[in-house]
Amino acid sequence: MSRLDALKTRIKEALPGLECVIGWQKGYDALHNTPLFIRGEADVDKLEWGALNVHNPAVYLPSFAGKKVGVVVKGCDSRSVVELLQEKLIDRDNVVIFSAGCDGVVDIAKVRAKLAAAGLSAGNAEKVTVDGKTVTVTAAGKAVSMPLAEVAADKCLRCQFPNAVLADAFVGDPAPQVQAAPAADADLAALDAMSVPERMAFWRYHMDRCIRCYACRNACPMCVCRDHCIAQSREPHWLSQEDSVTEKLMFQVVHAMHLAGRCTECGECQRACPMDIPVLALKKHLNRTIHDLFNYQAGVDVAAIPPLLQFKLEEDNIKERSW
Amino acid sequence: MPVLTGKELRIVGFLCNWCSYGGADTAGVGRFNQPTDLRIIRVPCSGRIDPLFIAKTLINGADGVLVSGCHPRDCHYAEGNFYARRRLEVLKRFLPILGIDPARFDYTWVSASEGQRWQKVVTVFTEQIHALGPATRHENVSPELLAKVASAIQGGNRVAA
Amino acid sequence: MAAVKYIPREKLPEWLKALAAQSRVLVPVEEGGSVVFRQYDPARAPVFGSDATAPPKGAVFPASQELFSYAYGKAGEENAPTLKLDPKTEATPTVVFGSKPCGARGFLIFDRVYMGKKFPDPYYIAAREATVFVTMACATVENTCFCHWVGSGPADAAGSDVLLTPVEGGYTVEAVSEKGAKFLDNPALTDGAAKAAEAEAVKKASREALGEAPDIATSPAALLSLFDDMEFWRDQSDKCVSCGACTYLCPTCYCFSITDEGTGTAGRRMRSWDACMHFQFTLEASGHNPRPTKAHRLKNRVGHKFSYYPTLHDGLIACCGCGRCVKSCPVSVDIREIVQNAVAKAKG
Amino acid sequence: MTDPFNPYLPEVATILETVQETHNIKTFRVRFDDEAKMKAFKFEPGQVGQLSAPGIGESTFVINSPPTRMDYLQFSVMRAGEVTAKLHTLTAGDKVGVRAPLGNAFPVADMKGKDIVFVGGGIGMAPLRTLFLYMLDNRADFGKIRLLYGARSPLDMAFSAELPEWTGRSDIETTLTIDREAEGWEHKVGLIPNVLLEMAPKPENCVAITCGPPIMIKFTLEALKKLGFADEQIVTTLEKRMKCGIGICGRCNIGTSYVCVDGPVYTYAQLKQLPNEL
Repeated sequence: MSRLDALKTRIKEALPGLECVIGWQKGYDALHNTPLFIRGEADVDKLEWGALNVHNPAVYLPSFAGKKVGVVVKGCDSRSVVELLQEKLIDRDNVVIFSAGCDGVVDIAKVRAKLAAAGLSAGNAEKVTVDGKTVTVTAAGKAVSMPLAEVAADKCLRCQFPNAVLADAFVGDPAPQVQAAPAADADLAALDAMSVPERMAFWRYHMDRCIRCYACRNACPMCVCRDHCIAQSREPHWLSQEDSVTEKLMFQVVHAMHLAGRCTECGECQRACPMDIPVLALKKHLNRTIHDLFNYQAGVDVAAIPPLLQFKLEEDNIKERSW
Repeated sequence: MPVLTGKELRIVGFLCNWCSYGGADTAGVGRFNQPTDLRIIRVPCSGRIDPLFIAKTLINGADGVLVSGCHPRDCHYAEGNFYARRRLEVLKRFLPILGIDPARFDYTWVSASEGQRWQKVVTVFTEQIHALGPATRHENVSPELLAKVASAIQGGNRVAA
Repeated sequence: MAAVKYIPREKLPEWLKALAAQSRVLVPVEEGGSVVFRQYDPARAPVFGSDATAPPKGAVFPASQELFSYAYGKAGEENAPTLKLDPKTEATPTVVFGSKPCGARGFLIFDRVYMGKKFPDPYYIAAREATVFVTMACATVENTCFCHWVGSGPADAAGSDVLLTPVEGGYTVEAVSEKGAKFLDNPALTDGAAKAAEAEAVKKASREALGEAPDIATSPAALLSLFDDMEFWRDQSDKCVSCGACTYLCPTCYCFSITDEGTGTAGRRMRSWDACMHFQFTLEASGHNPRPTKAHRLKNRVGHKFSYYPTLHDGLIACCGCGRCVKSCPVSVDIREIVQNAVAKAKG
Repeated sequence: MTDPFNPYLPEVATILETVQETHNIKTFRVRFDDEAKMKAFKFEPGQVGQLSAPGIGESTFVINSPPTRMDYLQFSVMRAGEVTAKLHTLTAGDKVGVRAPLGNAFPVADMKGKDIVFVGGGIGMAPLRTLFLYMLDNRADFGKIRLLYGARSPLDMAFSAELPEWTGRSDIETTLTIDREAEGWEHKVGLIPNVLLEMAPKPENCVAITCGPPIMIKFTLEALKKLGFADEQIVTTLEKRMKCGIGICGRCNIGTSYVCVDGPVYTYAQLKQLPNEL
């Protein structure tokens, strides 16, 4: 039985006791899957499993507070569920986690670029097949094959958790770990290579086109303040309505700092950005810092206390300045 | 606020009420010579300082930010400064990725009796900021540098395209 | 209508430079993987092939603009305190060059509201009158395009002043409005009669590529009839994450907020884009919110475009079918599907 | 050339006087600094204005003085959010901005020759006050006028300085009520809808105008229906969050009706036609 069929079977069994089960289904075209809310048995057959399941369904869990829901997760998504549990933002008794091994998902922006290089538009995608390590997209009658490794999301290239960290129903064989030690993150390496003033210019360049839609925030499973975000509060007045790089970047700093020690690097902020702004780099940098300082990784241990919610009398890695 | 152009820079200090604000007061009462660039904001505890206070201050153009609280184990609220230490260290390491020189921000501990230590901290930090000069804001990046960085970005979603 | 003209592709910069000498010229350029409208710079090649990520909405309706500045004067011993308000409604002469027809047509939806009889909006009117749209007809269409659903099409000239159509080697150029006709007076433009038939064929082909549009004529009544069917709206909005991508990227979404930014003594009253998908949009000071959930808010967004607005404005649908809300939505909420679901459900 | 009319630009006005009505309601009497504009200013009872504290923002309030008394425009402000909190700090001599008149008005022409019943609860008395005083100033145009005004307690009753006059006049019938017994209270005790049923106004040739908190409106409507009032005979006003006040910014609509221009005054019959989104 395929992973997908096995998932469907387990979901059908559990559905009667659940408000809904959140997963993925086919979207408006062959290249896009979209979140699915299974509320009846007929919906179960719409479920998809594979490289186009790019969204992190954990984002919806806090909105179902008090109701028992199921969620289908990839390994990376499961870390968000764990982090939500760590912070007691959802109740373990009210979530049933379905999962299977994940072989990686695509980054649609990369597929778009590949098609563009072949003189085609992602907006004309007609058919997508993922066969082992190859993705083939047919657009405007022409088929273009691309290695999954070249169009996979960055996170997949360095994936440590192809299998869920926590699951109630894990079906099929576990997916193999990414071979070899994960290489250093290319985004961080590029930013590291810049001078400090160049980085200022970098953010000035990218943030300029931000439209302040807050897709980065709303797609983030850890941004649980939702309707009460300080970005839209007048008291305190953290951000003004001026259309300036200062205000736009300041929001990214708010988002990143509020995720310090909590971000599982699912990449939804950047994937959701309609303007292709590389906002994930800020969180990657913070995660590296958190790891260096506190040897901590978010969303892998339900019992762990996030590092900024605890302290040591003598910190191991903080060298205070002497005057 | 009027700034003595070319002489003073805009340095903002966040000082805890119980130790460092007292330390600054001690330095003042003792008539210790101090640079005058620092504008002090008194907060209840270093643990009350949201790192975003500092980030916002710097992003909006302050030339430097100094935070000072009670020495570890001496916090008036027992452990506020322990939490602060973690947050402030994370922030200090975060600033360079934004394009802000981490030397524009420092945090330290000064007790109410340490007037001389306060004098030293303020003097050293102010000199450090003067060595860096006035801060550039993201809005005011030079067109040349902007063009250089923009041309290095080949497009696509990636930082390192 | 003036005769068709023609400009070879390599002569475009010449024309653009001439236009840029007289006004602000905004063209679509690639920036970090997105295509956005920026001031024309000969060093940056415009991108005319695909539709821009963000429409040229900001050319007339900036993301944020000053309505007026305020300044308080302190009371002295002799004089009372003062308050001075200083409005700025002037607009910069602008040419939006290379938008797709849907991007220009969006302003027809704005016009009905901002140029109404009772309260004409001086800021909008100044900017609208100062802006000329040199539009590029679509030679190709995308999966998310649905301009033909809403009474438009890939070569719709409504809302544009000049229409370019890509043909072999260059573009045909047609004046659509009197304002636009004045812009064709440039030596780079030659007679295009020989290219006219080819241009018509391009327009016809892209229209045919869109196929048949479904019948959504009943959408105003259908959506209204489902107003209280919150289960329907829950199902439509389940996956929505309540961000503002759909509204901010929409050429027809015209809602805004007004906020004061500044200090206690001086500052500015700003008008800035707002999104009906945000919880704060209708939140009242008492804490009451008439649209408390994303289901209520999505209902208003779809209802406004496909029911309330057409009911108030002679059946004109407040959507130009550009498909940005579908394409840019982080979770692919598809307004076409919602409208069709509503029409089908109301039929029973 | 004169600039075109700018509907976003407030008139600068000076606060002449303030009245602390209750612990959270404060009344402001303002005049435009531009005397010519003040003299030319016209509005109808029920129309609203945007009162600005530039630097903080603006909010919508009914002009609760009547157009028959133009020494000043009066706004009564309940402290609830950021703008109202700022307004409450202002006092005589301070500057504000006013954008008015906005919105529709009470259908006064339709009310001429008819008996009138006002039912106001709490701050809901403000929109009624403008029409009530307008009618008193044109007393001969209307039939029997009755006012039922209720608040939680005597301390929550706004316009208390005017109540002796209202209760004392012989050409109107004023009933005051509070929710619970209070020391020294000489008027009715009971919830507004119950007192209204006791008063039992006759619906024949009568118009009922009601405004107050949502829960009071709900039960007052029920009471009026019980008394035999037709939907067309009941008039009320709505509140929504507003920004532009001129039907553009998009937040105050209920379906096709924009409360800032088509309202705030609606008959119950009109309200029933609107989608359910109060």
